[in-house]
Amino acid sequence: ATPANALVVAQNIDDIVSIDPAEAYEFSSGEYVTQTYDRLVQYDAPDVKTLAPGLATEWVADDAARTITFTLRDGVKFTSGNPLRAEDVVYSFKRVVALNKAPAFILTQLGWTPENIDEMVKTDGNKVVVKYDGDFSSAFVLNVLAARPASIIDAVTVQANEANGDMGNAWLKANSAGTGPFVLKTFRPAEIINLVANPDYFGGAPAMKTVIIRHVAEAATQQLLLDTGDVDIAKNLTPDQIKSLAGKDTVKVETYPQAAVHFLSFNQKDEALQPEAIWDAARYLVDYKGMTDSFLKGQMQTHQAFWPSGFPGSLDDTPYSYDPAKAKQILADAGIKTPIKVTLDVINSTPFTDMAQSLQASFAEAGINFEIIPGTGSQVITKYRARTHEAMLLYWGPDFMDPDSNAKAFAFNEDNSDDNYQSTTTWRNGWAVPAEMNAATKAARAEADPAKRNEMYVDLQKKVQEKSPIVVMFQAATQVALATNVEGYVNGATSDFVFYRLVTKK
Amino acid sequence: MSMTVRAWLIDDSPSSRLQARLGRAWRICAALMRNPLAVAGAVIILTLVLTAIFAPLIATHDPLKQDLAQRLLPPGAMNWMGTDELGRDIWSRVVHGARITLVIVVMVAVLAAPAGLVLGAVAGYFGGWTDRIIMGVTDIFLSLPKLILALALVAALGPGIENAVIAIAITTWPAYARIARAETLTFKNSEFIAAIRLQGASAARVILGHVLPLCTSSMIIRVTLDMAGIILTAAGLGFLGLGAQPPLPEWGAMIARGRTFILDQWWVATMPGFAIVIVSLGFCFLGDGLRDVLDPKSGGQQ
Amino acid sequence: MDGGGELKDVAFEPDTTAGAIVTAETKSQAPNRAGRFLLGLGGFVLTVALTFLGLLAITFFIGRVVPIDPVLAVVGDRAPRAVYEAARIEMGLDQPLLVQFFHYIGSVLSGDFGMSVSTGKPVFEDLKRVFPATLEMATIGIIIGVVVGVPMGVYAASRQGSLMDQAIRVVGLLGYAVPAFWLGLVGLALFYARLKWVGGPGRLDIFYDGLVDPVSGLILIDSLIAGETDIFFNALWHLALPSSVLGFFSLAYIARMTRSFMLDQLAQEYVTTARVKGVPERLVIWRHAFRPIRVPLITVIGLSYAGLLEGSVMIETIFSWPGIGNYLTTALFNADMNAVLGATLVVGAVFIGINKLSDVLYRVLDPRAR
Amino acid sequence: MSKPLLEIENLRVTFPTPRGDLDVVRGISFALGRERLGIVGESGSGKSMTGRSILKLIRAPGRVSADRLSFDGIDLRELSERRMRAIRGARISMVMQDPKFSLNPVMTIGEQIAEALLTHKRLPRREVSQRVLAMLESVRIADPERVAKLYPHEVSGGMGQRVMIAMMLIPEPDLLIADEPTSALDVSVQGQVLDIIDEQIRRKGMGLIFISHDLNLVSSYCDRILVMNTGEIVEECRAGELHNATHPYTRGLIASIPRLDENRDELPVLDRSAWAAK
Amino acid sequence: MTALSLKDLSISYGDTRITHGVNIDIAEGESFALVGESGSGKSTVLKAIAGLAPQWAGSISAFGKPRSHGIDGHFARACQMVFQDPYGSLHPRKTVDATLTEPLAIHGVGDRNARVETAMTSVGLDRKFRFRFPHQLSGGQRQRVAIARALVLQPKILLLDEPTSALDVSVQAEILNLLKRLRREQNLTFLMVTHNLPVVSFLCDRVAVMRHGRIVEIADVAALKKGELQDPYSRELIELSADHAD
Ligand SMILES: Nc1ncnc2c1ncn2[C@@H]1O[C@H](COP(=O)(O)OP(=O)(O)OP(=O)(O)O)[C@@H](O)[C@H]1O
Ligand SMILES: Nc1ncnc2c1ncn2[C@@H]1O[C@H](COP(=O)(O)OP(=O)(O)OP(=O)(O)O)[C@@H](O)[C@H]1O
Ligand SMILES: [Mg+2]
Ligand SMILES: [Mg+2]
Ligand code: NI
Repeated sequence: ATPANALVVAQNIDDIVSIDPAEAYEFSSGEYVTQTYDRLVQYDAPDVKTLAPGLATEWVADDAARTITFTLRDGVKFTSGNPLRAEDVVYSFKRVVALNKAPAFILTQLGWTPENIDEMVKTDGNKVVVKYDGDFSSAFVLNVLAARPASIIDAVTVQANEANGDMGNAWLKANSAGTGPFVLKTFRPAEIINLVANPDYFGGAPAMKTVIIRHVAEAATQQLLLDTGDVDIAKNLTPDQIKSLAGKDTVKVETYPQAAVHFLSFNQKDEALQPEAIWDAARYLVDYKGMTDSFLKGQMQTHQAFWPSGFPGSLDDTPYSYDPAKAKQILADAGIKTPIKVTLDVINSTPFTDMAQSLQASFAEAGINFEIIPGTGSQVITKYRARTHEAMLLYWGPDFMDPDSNAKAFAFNEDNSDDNYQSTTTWRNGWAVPAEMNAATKAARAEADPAKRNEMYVDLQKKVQEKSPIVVMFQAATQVALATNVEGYVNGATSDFVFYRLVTKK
Repeated sequence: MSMTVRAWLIDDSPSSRLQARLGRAWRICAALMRNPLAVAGAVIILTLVLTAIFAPLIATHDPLKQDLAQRLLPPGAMNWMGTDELGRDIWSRVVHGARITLVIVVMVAVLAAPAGLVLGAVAGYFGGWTDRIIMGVTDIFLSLPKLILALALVAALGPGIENAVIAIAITTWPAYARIARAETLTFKNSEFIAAIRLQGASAARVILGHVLPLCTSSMIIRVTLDMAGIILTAAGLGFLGLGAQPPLPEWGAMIARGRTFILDQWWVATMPGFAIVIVSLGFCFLGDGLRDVLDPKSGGQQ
Repeated sequence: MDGGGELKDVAFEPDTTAGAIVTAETKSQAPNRAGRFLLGLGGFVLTVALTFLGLLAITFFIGRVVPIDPVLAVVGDRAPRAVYEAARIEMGLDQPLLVQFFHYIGSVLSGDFGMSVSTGKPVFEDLKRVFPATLEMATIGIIIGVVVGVPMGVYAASRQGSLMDQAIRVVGLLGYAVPAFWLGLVGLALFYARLKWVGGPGRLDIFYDGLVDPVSGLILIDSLIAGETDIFFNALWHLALPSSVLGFFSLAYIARMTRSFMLDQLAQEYVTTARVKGVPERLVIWRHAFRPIRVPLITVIGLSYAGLLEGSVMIETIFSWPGIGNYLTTALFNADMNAVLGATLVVGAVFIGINKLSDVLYRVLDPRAR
Repeated sequence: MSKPLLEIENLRVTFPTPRGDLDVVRGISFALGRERLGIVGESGSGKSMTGRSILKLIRAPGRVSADRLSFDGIDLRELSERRMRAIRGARISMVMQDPKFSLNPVMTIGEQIAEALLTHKRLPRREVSQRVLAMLESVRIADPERVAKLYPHEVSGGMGQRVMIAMMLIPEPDLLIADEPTSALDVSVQGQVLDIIDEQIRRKGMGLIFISHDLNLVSSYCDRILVMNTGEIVEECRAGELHNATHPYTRGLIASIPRLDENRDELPVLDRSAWAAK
Repeated sequence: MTALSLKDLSISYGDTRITHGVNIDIAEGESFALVGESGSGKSTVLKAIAGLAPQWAGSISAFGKPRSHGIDGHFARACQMVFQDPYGSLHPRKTVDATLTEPLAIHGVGDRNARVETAMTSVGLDRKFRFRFPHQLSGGQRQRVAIARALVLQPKILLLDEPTSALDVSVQAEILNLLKRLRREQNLTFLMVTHNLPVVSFLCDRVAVMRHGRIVEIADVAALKKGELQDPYSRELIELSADHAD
């Protein structure tokens, strides 16, 4: 069993490449950044759905001047003991832009460049003035500044640990320099993250003196560790394992809907997949219920629009269900000769291979025969990026919690040419989005009235749902198994919203 | 009748090549039959072959037929080995999987063993630089992490059993080359090889016609013993999702998929596991038996 | 016959003084010896170096044909084009393959294995962390394999055909046939979760983590250096199961090879000679039959040790063991070529090292090879 | 001649083959006192098997049976393996046929000889090495100290044979079975080595079974000769009378030896049909 | 004419010189014996002639044609060798038939069946042995197969390396008779290595005595029979052999 003031978590963390907030771009590193850093504004525990003050206590937005002025919280100290200053904020943002690592685009979309960043972000005593440039509202900008790369770091400490002009990048891969509720004690890749509490945290000291995240790749091993009480939380159990935990009184299971949506898409660079009848038929060939009732149970729910349910602007209708007869009819009406052979690329781990096999069986009913090509994550993405796949089974999570993040991915593609590489689902599937849909996406982004904006997104989702080579099928949920005495664990819709600071043990 | 056939077979003075060959084969079989483990091994392999041939007749279900309502059922009257995560009948999948296993095993044996045999014999026979170069390459392949090599190849060629087979073959040939070389070195200077060289035989003729036949028995022994390893390597590739493509009922992939169920639905991983264990044991027993019978050190004299 | 010299059969003195006919090969010997030794040493170094070069080349080019984009691991999946291109150029991937290869060789020779893109750390540092973990597990594993396997094989051979022999063979063969991860999981469920006889996954109980400074990276040794016997025993407790599983697999191989070597030996005439002398059976077996097989046995053990040191992804995954097998696989999956090459070099060096070591032992132990 | 040292009646050695059991020694009987008995016969006639069966060293699947197999009054047939070990080496020992294969390749010559001595006697170290060296010297090995440190592959075939003889003589057995002990020795050394054996026979009253196919040698060295053919004793005679042997097999063997002053155009060969009919 | 002529033949293994300037001329149809101390290089001379010891200086020629170093197919048809050990010189996995057919196949000779049968008959091997494996043959029979193999290509010269020393007397007699007959019938030339002087006097015309890699004496066999050799070492050999045979 684990001590009363320590929390041990079993989790697969081998995805972590970097824990520098300017570079951290994986699920597990997102969780880490949340524990150790704060942003000016943030979605915070316990209410992860509302944007709340972080290191800034208040802010004034001037949409006309495209400026937001943040007032910093008083008396906040970094875990190094240095006080928080406006200069730290400026340095943090500048650093992200200058390093230009993977997540930098989240900030640079505000029109920031290494050249103009000194103009765009300025100090004003205890205040920080942030400018932006582009057709979007301040609501969008606040969401961007609540995202991971906008975390505020301790400029003094980081600069002291700079080597070869890396702005402390190497040092931050082994240390934390934030204001967050925890401080990094040890990080060994694919082995352990050891965090200790920050007693001076402005939101109150965490009850747990230590939080240890152990890398445990094997689900069965996680289950054994939880059974024996050597860990308090197991994060990667399968639905079937979760089911077997049902009767136990030492363990409880909690389910948290996630922002990621799972979809099946057809590459439009392949002529055979261009007929709309194939897109239409596909929507009737997914055994939504069969899968969510069995091997996806609890970890995915049927969801057929690109913005996840539970967030403003979502479209929760699920008009399609498994109906092979109808699909056959659609194909026949369009004069499409079956059977047709299509390759289906899929990541070779559960539950993706199971989903692929289920799709293979159900699509075969209408004469669409999938040949499954399993591959590692990077292999699949490499192929996807090169647009050489035929059908693809994959998922998409928003980069930050704004519907535009997904709208851009699913309903926007102005230039489908091969050399205009975009990471969007539309471009990668070679789908030249109709002009009016592109326009609608842009308009929604620029809309300042939240209610109207949400409506515009619902509308956009309906269109994509009806006619697109992308079949959104499920929205993910994460199921976490906890020892019954663990309380106060908060898990929001993305890994950025996992909080250990309120955890207590009875 | 049977007595006379037997007498014909074990005749000390066969009157034709055919009789001599059959006689030799018969002697080996007879010696094998006296070895209980070898008999057990042979029976298992025979069962595997028959199962592979008659799979559709033996299977009770369609191995690919999913039924999500019937998933993860324990072994019972309907599903002898239970059902898997997609509600497929495990017994039928194991039965059909015999075909894949057999293909893998045979293909590797056909690709890797002869390649290793010839390279090793050539290296050993010529010695000098030929030997140094061939064995250098062999050493390189031997010291490459095996699974990495296989993974890289599968990753490069794409998944699927054919490529898994090629990958496994490429990782196994160096071991055979080493054995063949060692054997060749022991024969190379023997007088019967000198005698055939004196007759003006070309190097190719000496190697193919005279050196290789002597290495084959140890090679056969080694290959049968390695079969278990080959099946397990294929399973290892399956474990990492790089073996046979789903939904093919490859045993290794089945175990790999079933391992998350091992604590609660033990049969999903264990049933194909049993199949692997039994077949591997079969090959091992046979190999062990062959060792006793074919080993040139003991067999030649009797 | 001249005299009573006992070397009758080989009484011929080689005549190598500058004779009437000097063939190309007939040279004076003294300076030649030292020369030949140097030549031999040079040849040895050269072959080892070439083997390494070949190892690197093959790994390097395999890595490049793998259809995984190494840039993705660095910049992630959503990075815009400019970021992607910048990273690609920074990684030197825009250069021709051969140039990339020579650059790599150059930096390896200067002791720099490069950065791993999947952990974001220098490969060398990663290897210092993961290799000792595997080394520790494999070493205990091979010790188990040898200590149990060799006597098993010897015993089976000395009772060839007996019930015990058959039983040992079957147990041994099971080691060939049972999938490692199956055994590992079942072992964990039984010995760790149910019976609590052994430590769970991982190298230590989590609260011992980081209490001793890594000196060698081997916790067993580091804890003794630090005088922390608690940690030493804890580490041993955690090693017990994974090492036994590995040990079982090497045991199977070692026992079978031992048995087979022993059977060959027991059929030798000199074993009969020993019996003629009335030597007790125990000595016949260990002194006369076993001694000559030490050499091939060492090769067998060396190779299976090297095999274990390669790291087993499956065992490491199941036991959450931060070893080189997992590191290598993860690196490969992310096309993290620096890491793959670095780890391959380590594994290759182990193989080559063990090979050469068993050559040396061979010379020491077998008078015929001196 | 006093009470015989070794008595054998109806000794039979059988090997199973695919075609049924094969008797390689077929019910031979003889008795041996403290004398030199030669066994001759062509290759494969069962000479070595006879020797080994006395020491009960026929390997499975071979089987030995006899109506009587007694050595110095002890019934060897019933003896446990443990008690048999006490007899082997100490009381009966055997020079093995092929020194190349019969010496342990990884033990030095000295160690192997010392082992023969130490197996049955506890002796101080110094004395052991002294005796080993003395023994080597007595089999005409010129530099015993050096040779004792050599490994078998470092000595010639002839030296190997002498080492073998030394090893078997050193425990001073009562009965020595020598299986082709001098075949690799050149004629002069051969004579000297045979003299050593002879000396022990005379001094200790040791019995000797001398196995060979060199008829000339046997007839000049032994007291009595058994001629074996296909597992049976076809003729027994005093050594000097070998030339008067009556059995056609023996006569055939003798006749087929070429002579230095050979003038025959063709050598007579064995006409096996002459006695095979028997 | 000379069938085989060795001039100033010096053979080495690596740095070790084994023979020193050996000179032998053997006339066609002659049977020539090479005797001498063990390890004096007798077998080595035969190996060099056959091409198995390629490191030599001097000259080797058959019927006036010098041979090159290494194995040479044309030379093989004129000159064949029979080894000492009948147990080691036959391929353990090949039947007699295969062993005898092989040389014919190598040289593309037709009518193999008949030739194999002829060869077997000429060495007195019954037809029933044709499909046996070596381990099913006795030592004498094996040596006959080895001789038959050397004869199928109908060479002019046979090199014999102690062809009977591994056999017991009765079998030795059979092989010696066979060799004598074959030589008569096919006008073969023999170069035979042996340590057995009685065998020399039975089969050979001339004898060379070797010691320490040199030929110390070449004499007629008649001289040997009379014990009239010159060299002291040769005389010692004769004495010991004589007192051996009662
Ligand atoms: N393991 C065995 N199985 C079957 N037959 C065997 C076995 N060992 C020996 N023999 C046979 O036993 C017979 C007698 O062999 P033995 O060694 O006694 O002959 P030998 O008279 O000593 O001959 P040599 O002079 O060649 O030494 C031979 O025919 C041999 O083939
Ligand atoms: N392959 C080899 N490498 C090195 N030295 C060799 C080799 N073969 C033979 N020798 C040496 O050459 C010398 C002559 O050997 P060879 O076999 O010709 O002797 P021999 O006269 O035939 O003796 P024997 O009567 O014992 O057969 C010996 O000293 C032997 O040690
Ligand atoms: Mg014998
Ligand atoms: Mg010789
Ligand atoms: Ni001499």
